[in-house]
Amino acid sequence: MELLLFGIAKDIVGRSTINLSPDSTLPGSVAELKKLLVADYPDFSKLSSFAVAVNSEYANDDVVLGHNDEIAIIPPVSGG
Amino acid sequence: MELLLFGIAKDIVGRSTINLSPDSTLPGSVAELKKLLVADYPDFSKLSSFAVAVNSEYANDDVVLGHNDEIAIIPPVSGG
Amino acid sequence: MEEPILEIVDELNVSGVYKELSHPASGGICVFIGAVREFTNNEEVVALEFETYKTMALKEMQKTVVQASEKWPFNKVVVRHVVGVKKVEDPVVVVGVSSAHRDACFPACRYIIDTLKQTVPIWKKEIFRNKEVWVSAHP
Amino acid sequence: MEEPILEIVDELNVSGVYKELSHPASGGICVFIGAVREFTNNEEVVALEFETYKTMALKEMQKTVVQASEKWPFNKVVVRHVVGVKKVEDPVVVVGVSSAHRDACFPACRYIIDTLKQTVPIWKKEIFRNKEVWVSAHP
Repeated sequence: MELLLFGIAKDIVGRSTINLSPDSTLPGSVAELKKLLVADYPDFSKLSSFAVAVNSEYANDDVVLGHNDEIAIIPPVSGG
Repeated sequence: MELLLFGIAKDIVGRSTINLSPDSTLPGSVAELKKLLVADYPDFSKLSSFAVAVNSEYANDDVVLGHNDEIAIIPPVSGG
Repeated sequence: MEEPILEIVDELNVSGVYKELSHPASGGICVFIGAVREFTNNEEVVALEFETYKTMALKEMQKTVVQASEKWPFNKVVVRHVVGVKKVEDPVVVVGVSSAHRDACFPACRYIIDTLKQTVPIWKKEIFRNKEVWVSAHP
Repeated sequence: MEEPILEIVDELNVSGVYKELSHPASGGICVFIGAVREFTNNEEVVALEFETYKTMALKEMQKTVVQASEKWPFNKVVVRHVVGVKKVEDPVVVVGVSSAHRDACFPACRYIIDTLKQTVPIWKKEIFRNKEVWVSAHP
Protein backbone atom coordinates (compact mmCIF):
# COMPACT_ATOMS: atom_id res chain seq x y z
CA MET A 1 0.00 0.00 0.00
CA GLU A 2 1.42 3.36 -1.10
CA LEU A 3 0.36 6.75 0.23
CA LEU A 4 0.75 9.92 -1.82
CA LEU A 5 1.69 13.02 0.16
CA PHE A 6 1.15 16.65 -0.82
CA GLY A 7 1.81 20.13 0.53
CA ILE A 8 2.65 20.23 4.21
CA ALA A 9 2.05 16.46 4.53
CA LYS A 10 5.10 15.94 2.33
CA ASP A 11 7.12 18.28 4.57
CA ILE A 12 5.99 16.49 7.74
CA VAL A 13 6.94 13.05 6.46
CA GLY A 14 10.01 14.26 4.56
CA ARG A 15 9.13 12.56 1.29
CA SER A 16 6.31 12.43 -1.25
CA THR A 17 5.19 8.84 -0.70
CA ILE A 18 5.02 6.32 2.15
CA ASN A 19 5.19 2.62 1.39
CA LEU A 20 3.39 0.44 3.90
CA SER A 21 5.00 -2.92 3.22
CA PRO A 22 2.51 -5.80 2.74
CA ASP A 23 3.59 -7.71 5.82
CA SER A 24 3.23 -4.82 8.29
CA THR A 25 -0.15 -4.17 9.89
CA LEU A 26 -2.02 -2.34 7.16
CA PRO A 27 -4.81 0.10 8.08
CA GLY A 28 -8.20 -1.37 7.16
CA SER A 29 -10.08 1.95 6.93
CA VAL A 30 -9.53 5.66 6.47
CA ALA A 31 -10.00 6.15 10.23
CA GLU A 32 -7.28 3.58 11.00
CA LEU A 33 -4.94 5.18 8.48
CA LYS A 34 -5.41 8.60 10.08
CA LYS A 35 -4.65 7.15 13.56
CA LEU A 36 -1.54 5.43 12.23
CA LEU A 37 -0.29 8.65 10.60
CA VAL A 38 -0.78 10.75 13.71
CA ALA A 39 0.98 8.09 15.81
CA ASP A 40 3.98 7.91 13.47
CA TYR A 41 4.10 11.66 12.66
CA PRO A 42 2.65 13.69 15.56
CA ASP A 43 2.84 16.93 13.52
CA PHE A 44 -0.27 15.76 11.64
CA SER A 45 -2.26 16.47 14.81
CA LYS A 46 -1.19 20.13 14.62
CA LEU A 47 -2.84 20.68 11.22
CA SER A 48 -6.17 22.51 10.93
CA SER A 49 -7.46 19.25 9.46
CA PHE A 50 -6.49 16.66 6.91
CA ALA A 51 -8.50 14.45 4.63
CA VAL A 52 -7.84 11.18 2.86
CA ALA A 53 -8.59 10.51 -0.79
CA VAL A 54 -9.11 7.00 -2.11
CA ASN A 55 -8.77 6.61 -5.87
CA SER A 56 -8.75 10.41 -6.16
CA GLU A 57 -12.06 10.95 -4.34
CA TYR A 58 -12.52 12.34 -0.84
CA ALA A 59 -13.16 9.37 1.49
CA ASN A 60 -15.03 9.30 4.81
CA ASP A 61 -13.49 7.71 7.89
CA ASP A 62 -15.41 4.46 7.39
CA VAL A 63 -14.21 3.81 3.82
CA VAL A 64 -12.40 0.47 3.62
CA LEU A 65 -8.92 0.48 2.09
CA GLY A 66 -7.83 -2.13 -0.44
CA HIS A 67 -4.27 -3.02 -1.47
CA ASN A 68 -4.70 -1.66 -4.97
CA ASP A 69 -6.32 1.64 -4.02
CA GLU A 70 -4.50 4.89 -4.75
CA ILE A 71 -4.50 6.61 -1.38
CA ALA A 72 -3.55 10.25 -0.78
CA ILE A 73 -3.21 12.48 2.24
CA ILE A 74 -4.95 15.81 1.62
CA PRO A 75 -3.92 18.61 4.00
CA PRO A 76 -6.04 21.80 3.98
CA VAL A 77 -6.34 22.94 0.37
CA SER A 78 -5.43 26.53 -0.56
CA GLY A 79 -5.73 26.95 -4.32
CA GLY A 80 -6.77 30.11 -6.10
CA MET B 1 -31.93 76.79 -28.14
CA GLU B 2 -30.80 73.52 -29.70
CA LEU B 3 -31.97 70.04 -28.69
CA LEU B 4 -29.84 66.95 -29.28
CA LEU B 5 -31.78 63.81 -30.20
CA PHE B 6 -30.66 60.21 -29.85
CA GLY B 7 -31.95 56.73 -30.55
CA ILE B 8 -35.67 56.53 -31.22
CA ALA B 9 -36.06 60.27 -30.48
CA LYS B 10 -34.04 60.95 -33.60
CA ASP B 11 -36.32 58.62 -35.60
CA ILE B 12 -39.50 60.27 -34.25
CA VAL B 13 -38.34 63.77 -35.16
CA GLY B 14 -36.58 62.70 -38.35
CA ARG B 15 -33.29 64.46 -37.59
CA SER B 16 -30.62 64.58 -34.89
CA THR B 17 -31.24 68.14 -33.63
CA ILE B 18 -34.14 70.54 -33.24
CA ASN B 19 -33.50 74.29 -33.36
CA LEU B 20 -35.97 76.34 -31.36
CA SER B 21 -35.53 79.75 -32.88
CA PRO B 22 -35.00 82.59 -30.36
CA ASP B 23 -38.20 84.39 -31.20
CA SER B 24 -40.56 81.42 -30.79
CA THR B 25 -41.95 80.64 -27.35
CA LEU B 26 -39.04 78.85 -25.70
CA PRO B 27 -39.73 76.32 -22.95
CA GLY B 28 -38.69 77.68 -19.54
CA SER B 29 -38.26 74.34 -17.80
CA VAL B 30 -37.74 70.65 -18.48
CA ALA B 31 -41.45 70.04 -17.82
CA GLU B 32 -42.44 72.64 -20.43
CA LEU B 33 -39.99 71.20 -22.93
CA LYS B 34 -41.48 67.73 -22.50
CA LYS B 35 -45.01 69.07 -23.02
CA LEU B 36 -43.90 70.93 -26.14
CA LEU B 37 -42.25 67.83 -27.57
CA VAL B 38 -45.27 65.61 -26.99
CA ALA B 39 -47.53 68.25 -28.56
CA ASP B 40 -45.34 68.60 -31.66
CA TYR B 41 -44.43 64.88 -31.95
CA PRO B 42 -47.19 62.73 -30.42
CA ASP B 43 -45.07 59.56 -30.83
CA PHE B 44 -43.07 60.68 -27.78
CA SER B 45 -46.10 59.81 -25.65
CA LYS B 46 -45.88 56.19 -26.86
CA LEU B 47 -42.38 55.69 -25.40
CA SER B 48 -41.88 53.76 -22.14
CA SER B 49 -40.43 57.02 -20.82
CA PHE B 50 -38.02 59.73 -21.82
CA ALA B 51 -35.69 61.96 -19.87
CA VAL B 52 -34.05 65.29 -20.52
CA ALA B 53 -30.39 66.04 -19.93
CA VAL B 54 -29.15 69.58 -19.37
CA ASN B 55 -25.43 70.10 -19.88
CA SER B 56 -25.02 66.31 -20.03
CA GLU B 57 -26.65 65.62 -16.65
CA TYR B 58 -30.08 64.11 -16.06
CA ALA B 59 -32.46 66.99 -15.21
CA ASN B 60 -35.68 66.90 -13.18
CA ASP B 61 -38.90 68.44 -14.48
CA ASP B 62 -38.38 71.64 -12.50
CA VAL B 63 -34.92 72.43 -13.87
CA VAL B 64 -34.89 75.83 -15.58
CA LEU B 65 -33.54 75.96 -19.14
CA GLY B 66 -31.15 78.68 -20.30
CA HIS B 67 -30.33 79.72 -23.86
CA ASN B 68 -26.77 78.46 -23.63
CA ASP B 69 -27.54 75.08 -22.08
CA GLU B 70 -26.80 71.89 -24.01
CA ILE B 71 -30.14 70.08 -23.91
CA ALA B 72 -30.66 66.46 -24.96
CA ILE B 73 -33.64 64.15 -25.20
CA ILE B 74 -32.82 60.79 -23.61
CA PRO B 75 -35.18 57.97 -24.61
CA PRO B 76 -34.97 54.72 -22.59
CA VAL B 77 -31.31 53.66 -22.52
CA SER B 78 -30.33 50.14 -23.57
CA GLY B 79 -26.56 49.83 -23.50
CA GLY B 80 -24.61 46.69 -22.62
CA MET C 1 -9.04 53.60 -6.74
CA GLU C 2 -6.60 54.60 -9.47
CA GLU C 3 -7.82 56.83 -12.31
CA PRO C 4 -10.56 54.76 -14.01
CA ILE C 5 -10.31 53.82 -17.70
CA LEU C 6 -13.65 54.85 -19.25
CA GLU C 7 -14.06 54.73 -23.01
CA ILE C 8 -16.50 54.68 -25.88
CA VAL C 9 -14.83 52.85 -28.78
CA ASP C 10 -15.56 51.69 -32.30
CA GLU C 11 -13.80 48.35 -31.87
CA LEU C 12 -13.55 46.49 -28.60
CA ASN C 13 -10.52 44.28 -28.05
CA VAL C 14 -10.96 42.47 -24.75
CA SER C 15 -7.74 40.47 -24.74
CA GLY C 16 -5.71 43.25 -23.13
CA VAL C 17 -8.10 44.00 -20.27
CA TYR C 18 -6.33 41.70 -17.84
CA LYS C 19 -3.08 43.65 -18.21
CA GLU C 20 -4.90 46.93 -17.64
CA LEU C 21 -6.36 45.62 -14.38
CA SER C 22 -3.28 43.87 -13.02
CA HIS C 23 -2.01 45.53 -9.84
CA PRO C 24 0.43 44.33 -7.14
CA ALA C 25 -2.23 44.79 -4.44
CA SER C 26 -4.97 42.99 -6.41
CA GLY C 27 -5.50 39.31 -5.69
CA GLY C 28 -8.79 39.24 -7.59
CA ILE C 29 -9.92 40.54 -10.96
CA CYS C 30 -13.50 40.24 -12.16
CA VAL C 31 -14.31 40.98 -15.79
CA PHE C 32 -17.74 41.07 -17.43
CA ILE C 33 -18.06 41.02 -21.21
CA GLY C 34 -21.37 41.62 -22.94
CA ALA C 35 -21.66 40.20 -26.43
CA VAL C 36 -24.20 40.07 -29.26
CA ARG C 37 -26.53 37.07 -29.00
CA GLU C 38 -27.84 35.32 -32.08
CA PHE C 39 -31.49 35.22 -31.01
CA THR C 40 -33.85 37.59 -29.16
CA ASN C 41 -37.20 35.97 -28.32
CA ASN C 42 -36.54 33.32 -30.96
CA GLU C 43 -35.93 35.91 -33.67
CA GLU C 44 -32.59 35.82 -35.41
CA VAL C 45 -30.57 38.98 -34.85
CA VAL C 46 -28.55 40.11 -37.87
CA ALA C 47 -26.71 42.86 -36.00
CA LEU C 48 -26.95 45.37 -33.18
CA GLU C 49 -26.34 49.06 -33.70
CA PHE C 50 -25.19 51.18 -30.77
CA GLU C 51 -25.40 54.94 -30.48
CA THR C 52 -24.35 57.18 -27.61
CA TYR C 53 -24.37 60.71 -26.24
CA LYS C 54 -20.68 60.52 -25.58
CA THR C 55 -19.93 63.39 -23.17
CA MET C 56 -22.85 62.40 -20.96
CA ALA C 57 -22.08 58.66 -21.22
CA LEU C 58 -18.54 59.22 -19.93
CA LYS C 59 -19.86 61.38 -17.06
CA GLU C 60 -22.41 58.73 -16.09
CA MET C 61 -19.74 56.00 -16.25
CA GLN C 62 -17.58 58.10 -13.95
CA LYS C 63 -20.45 58.55 -11.45
CA THR C 64 -21.11 54.82 -11.52
CA VAL C 65 -17.52 53.79 -10.79
CA VAL C 66 -17.27 56.37 -8.01
CA GLN C 67 -20.47 54.98 -6.45
CA ALA C 68 -19.04 51.45 -6.73
CA SER C 69 -15.74 52.52 -5.16
CA GLU C 70 -17.67 53.93 -2.18
CA LYS C 71 -19.36 50.57 -1.65
CA TRP C 72 -16.41 48.22 -2.27
CA PRO C 73 -12.67 48.96 -2.07
CA PHE C 74 -10.88 48.30 -5.34
CA ASN C 75 -7.67 49.31 -7.07
CA LYS C 76 -8.44 49.53 -10.78
CA VAL C 77 -11.47 49.69 -13.02
CA VAL C 78 -12.10 49.61 -16.77
CA VAL C 79 -15.41 50.36 -18.49
CA ARG C 80 -15.42 50.32 -22.27
CA HIS C 81 -18.47 50.31 -24.54
CA VAL C 82 -18.74 50.15 -28.31
CA VAL C 83 -20.71 52.23 -30.76
CA GLY C 84 -21.61 51.27 -34.32
CA VAL C 85 -22.84 48.06 -35.90
CA LYS C 86 -21.87 44.78 -34.23
CA LYS C 87 -22.46 41.20 -35.29
CA VAL C 88 -23.21 37.99 -33.40
CA GLU C 89 -20.49 37.13 -30.83
CA ASP C 90 -18.89 40.57 -31.10
CA PRO C 91 -18.12 42.01 -27.67
CA VAL C 92 -20.02 45.24 -27.01
CA VAL C 93 -19.09 46.13 -23.44
CA VAL C 94 -16.38 45.20 -20.98
CA VAL C 95 -16.37 46.03 -17.28
CA GLY C 96 -13.38 44.99 -15.19
CA VAL C 97 -12.49 45.57 -11.55
CA SER C 98 -9.39 44.50 -9.64
CA SER C 99 -9.29 44.41 -5.85
CA ALA C 100 -7.39 42.85 -2.96
CA HIS C 101 -10.02 40.14 -2.53
CA ARG C 102 -12.81 38.70 -4.66
CA ASP C 103 -15.44 39.83 -2.15
CA ALA C 104 -15.01 43.31 -3.64
CA CYS C 105 -14.39 42.83 -7.36
CA PHE C 106 -17.39 40.56 -8.01
CA PRO C 107 -20.12 42.83 -6.59
CA ALA C 108 -18.42 45.99 -7.87
CA CYS C 109 -18.27 44.59 -11.41
CA ARG C 110 -21.90 43.49 -11.21
CA TYR C 111 -23.00 46.86 -9.83
CA ILE C 112 -21.23 48.76 -12.61
CA ILE C 113 -22.73 46.74 -15.48
CA ASP C 114 -26.21 46.80 -13.89
CA THR C 115 -26.06 50.57 -13.36
CA LEU C 116 -24.56 51.21 -16.80
CA LYS C 117 -27.56 49.48 -18.39
CA GLN C 118 -29.94 51.71 -16.40
CA THR C 119 -28.32 55.12 -16.60
CA VAL C 120 -25.59 55.48 -19.23
CA PRO C 121 -26.98 57.10 -22.40
CA ILE C 122 -26.29 54.37 -24.90
CA TRP C 123 -28.99 53.05 -27.21
CA LYS C 124 -29.18 49.71 -28.93
CA LYS C 125 -31.13 48.93 -32.08
CA GLU C 126 -31.80 45.28 -32.89
CA ILE C 127 -31.57 44.66 -36.60
CA PHE C 128 -33.60 41.63 -37.72
CA ARG C 129 -34.04 40.35 -41.28
CA ASN C 130 -37.14 42.45 -41.88
CA LYS C 131 -37.33 45.06 -39.12
CA GLU C 132 -35.33 47.23 -36.74
CA VAL C 133 -36.26 47.82 -33.11
CA TRP C 134 -34.86 50.30 -30.56
CA VAL C 135 -34.55 48.13 -27.44
CA SER C 136 -36.72 49.15 -24.44
CA ALA C 137 -38.13 52.18 -26.26
CA HIS C 138 -41.75 51.05 -26.01
CA PRO C 139 -43.66 49.49 -23.10
CA MET D 1 -23.19 23.18 -21.07
CA GLU D 2 -20.57 22.32 -23.68
CA GLU D 3 -17.61 20.15 -22.67
CA PRO D 4 -15.81 22.18 -19.98
CA ILE D 5 -12.19 23.24 -20.37
CA LEU D 6 -10.45 22.17 -17.13
CA GLU D 7 -6.69 22.38 -16.91
CA ILE D 8 -3.67 22.45 -14.62
CA VAL D 9 -0.94 24.42 -16.36
CA ASP D 10 2.60 25.66 -15.77
CA GLU D 11 1.97 29.03 -17.40
CA LEU D 12 -1.37 30.81 -17.45
CA ASN D 13 -2.15 33.08 -20.37
CA VAL D 14 -5.46 34.79 -19.71
CA SER D 15 -5.68 36.89 -22.85
CA GLY D 16 -7.30 34.09 -24.90
CA VAL D 17 -10.02 33.19 -22.40
CA TYR D 18 -12.61 35.46 -23.98
CA LYS D 19 -12.33 33.64 -27.30
CA GLU D 20 -12.71 30.29 -25.56
CA LEU D 21 -15.93 31.45 -23.90
CA SER D 22 -17.50 33.24 -26.85
CA HIS D 23 -20.68 31.53 -28.03
CA PRO D 24 -23.53 32.73 -30.28
CA ALA D 25 -26.09 32.11 -27.51
CA SER D 26 -24.03 33.87 -24.82
CA GLY D 27 -24.83 37.51 -24.15
CA GLY D 28 -22.78 37.54 -20.95
CA ILE D 29 -19.31 36.32 -20.03
CA CYS D 30 -17.95 36.55 -16.50
CA VAL D 31 -14.26 35.88 -15.89
CA PHE D 32 -12.46 35.77 -12.56
CA ILE D 33 -8.67 35.92 -12.41
CA GLY D 34 -6.77 35.26 -9.21
CA ALA D 35 -3.30 36.79 -9.06
CA VAL D 36 -0.35 36.93 -6.65
CA ARG D 37 -0.58 39.84 -4.22
CA GLU D 38 2.52 41.66 -3.01
CA PHE D 39 1.62 41.64 0.70
CA THR D 40 -0.06 39.17 3.06
CA ASN D 41 -0.78 40.65 6.49
CA ASN D 42 1.74 43.40 5.78
CA GLU D 43 4.51 40.92 4.98
CA GLU D 44 6.08 41.14 1.54
CA VAL D 45 5.50 38.01 -0.54
CA VAL D 46 8.45 37.05 -2.74
CA ALA D 47 6.58 34.28 -4.56
CA LEU D 48 3.84 31.68 -4.25
CA GLU D 49 4.44 28.04 -5.01
CA PHE D 50 1.51 25.86 -6.06
CA GLU D 51 1.38 22.08 -5.97
CA THR D 52 -1.50 19.79 -6.93
CA TYR D 53 -2.75 16.23 -6.96
CA LYS D 54 -3.61 16.50 -10.60
CA THR D 55 -5.95 13.58 -11.31
CA MET D 56 -8.03 14.42 -8.26
CA ALA D 57 -7.93 18.18 -8.94
CA LEU D 58 -9.40 17.68 -12.41
CA LYS D 59 -12.12 15.38 -11.02
CA GLU D 60 -13.04 17.94 -8.35
CA MET D 61 -13.09 20.75 -10.93
CA GLN D 62 -15.44 18.63 -13.05
CA LYS D 63 -17.77 18.02 -10.09
CA THR D 64 -17.78 21.75 -9.31
CA VAL D 65 -18.72 22.85 -12.82
CA VAL D 66 -21.44 20.19 -13.02
CA GLN D 67 -22.87 21.46 -9.71
CA ALA D 68 -22.76 25.01 -11.04
CA SER D 69 -24.48 24.00 -14.29
CA GLU D 70 -27.31 22.45 -12.27
CA LYS D 71 -27.84 25.75 -10.45
CA TRP D 72 -27.44 28.19 -13.36
CA PRO D 73 -27.81 27.56 -17.11
CA PHE D 74 -24.64 28.36 -19.03
CA ASN D 75 -23.05 27.50 -22.35
CA LYS D 76 -19.32 27.37 -21.77
CA VAL D 77 -16.92 27.19 -18.85
CA VAL D 78 -13.14 27.37 -18.42
CA VAL D 79 -11.24 26.57 -15.20
CA ARG D 80 -7.46 26.73 -15.39
CA HIS D 81 -5.05 26.73 -12.44
CA VAL D 82 -1.28 27.00 -12.36
CA VAL D 83 1.33 24.93 -10.58
CA GLY D 84 4.90 25.98 -9.83
CA VAL D 85 6.45 29.19 -8.57
CA LYS D 86 4.62 32.45 -9.35
CA LYS D 87 5.61 36.03 -8.72
CA VAL D 88 3.66 39.16 -7.78
CA GLU D 89 0.95 40.03 -10.34
CA ASP D 90 1.24 36.64 -12.07
CA PRO D 91 -2.19 35.13 -12.71
CA VAL D 92 -2.67 31.82 -10.87
CA VAL D 93 -6.25 30.84 -11.64
CA VAL D 94 -8.86 31.78 -14.20
CA VAL D 95 -12.54 30.84 -14.05
CA GLY D 96 -14.79 31.91 -16.91
CA VAL D 97 -18.46 31.25 -17.63
CA SER D 98 -20.55 32.33 -20.61
CA SER D 99 -24.34 32.32 -20.51
CA ALA D 100 -27.36 33.85 -22.23
CA HIS D 101 -27.75 36.47 -19.49
CA ARG D 102 -25.50 37.90 -16.78
CA ASP D 103 -27.85 36.60 -14.06
CA ALA D 104 -26.30 33.18 -14.67
CA CYS D 105 -22.62 33.79 -15.46
CA PHE D 106 -21.89 35.99 -12.43
CA PRO D 107 -23.10 33.61 -9.70
CA ALA D 108 -21.83 30.53 -11.55
CA CYS D 109 -18.34 32.04 -11.84
CA ARG D 110 -18.38 33.02 -8.16
CA TYR D 111 -19.61 29.59 -7.11
CA ILE D 112 -16.88 27.82 -9.06
CA ILE D 113 -13.98 29.89 -7.64
CA ASP D 114 -15.40 29.68 -4.09
CA THR D 115 -15.83 25.90 -4.33
CA LEU D 116 -12.46 25.41 -6.01
CA LYS D 117 -10.78 27.09 -3.06
CA GLN D 118 -12.58 24.76 -0.65
CA THR D 119 -12.35 21.39 -2.37
CA VAL D 120 -9.86 21.19 -5.23
CA PRO D 121 -6.57 19.62 -4.04
CA ILE D 122 -4.18 22.46 -4.78
CA TRP D 123 -1.79 23.77 -2.16
CA LYS D 124 -0.16 27.15 -1.95
CA LYS D 125 3.06 27.97 -0.14
CA GLU D 126 3.78 31.63 0.60
CA ILE D 127 7.47 32.38 0.20
CA PHE D 128 8.58 35.37 2.28
CA ARG D 129 12.12 36.74 2.57
CA ASN D 130 12.95 34.59 5.58
CA LYS D 131 10.28 31.89 5.82
CA GLU D 132 7.87 29.71 3.87
CA VAL D 133 4.30 28.98 4.97
CA TRP D 134 1.76 26.47 3.62
CA VAL D 135 -1.42 28.54 3.54
CA SER D 136 -4.28 27.38 5.83
CA ALA D 137 -2.30 24.35 7.05
CA HIS D 138 -2.40 25.37 10.71
CA PRO D 139 -5.25 26.77 12.83
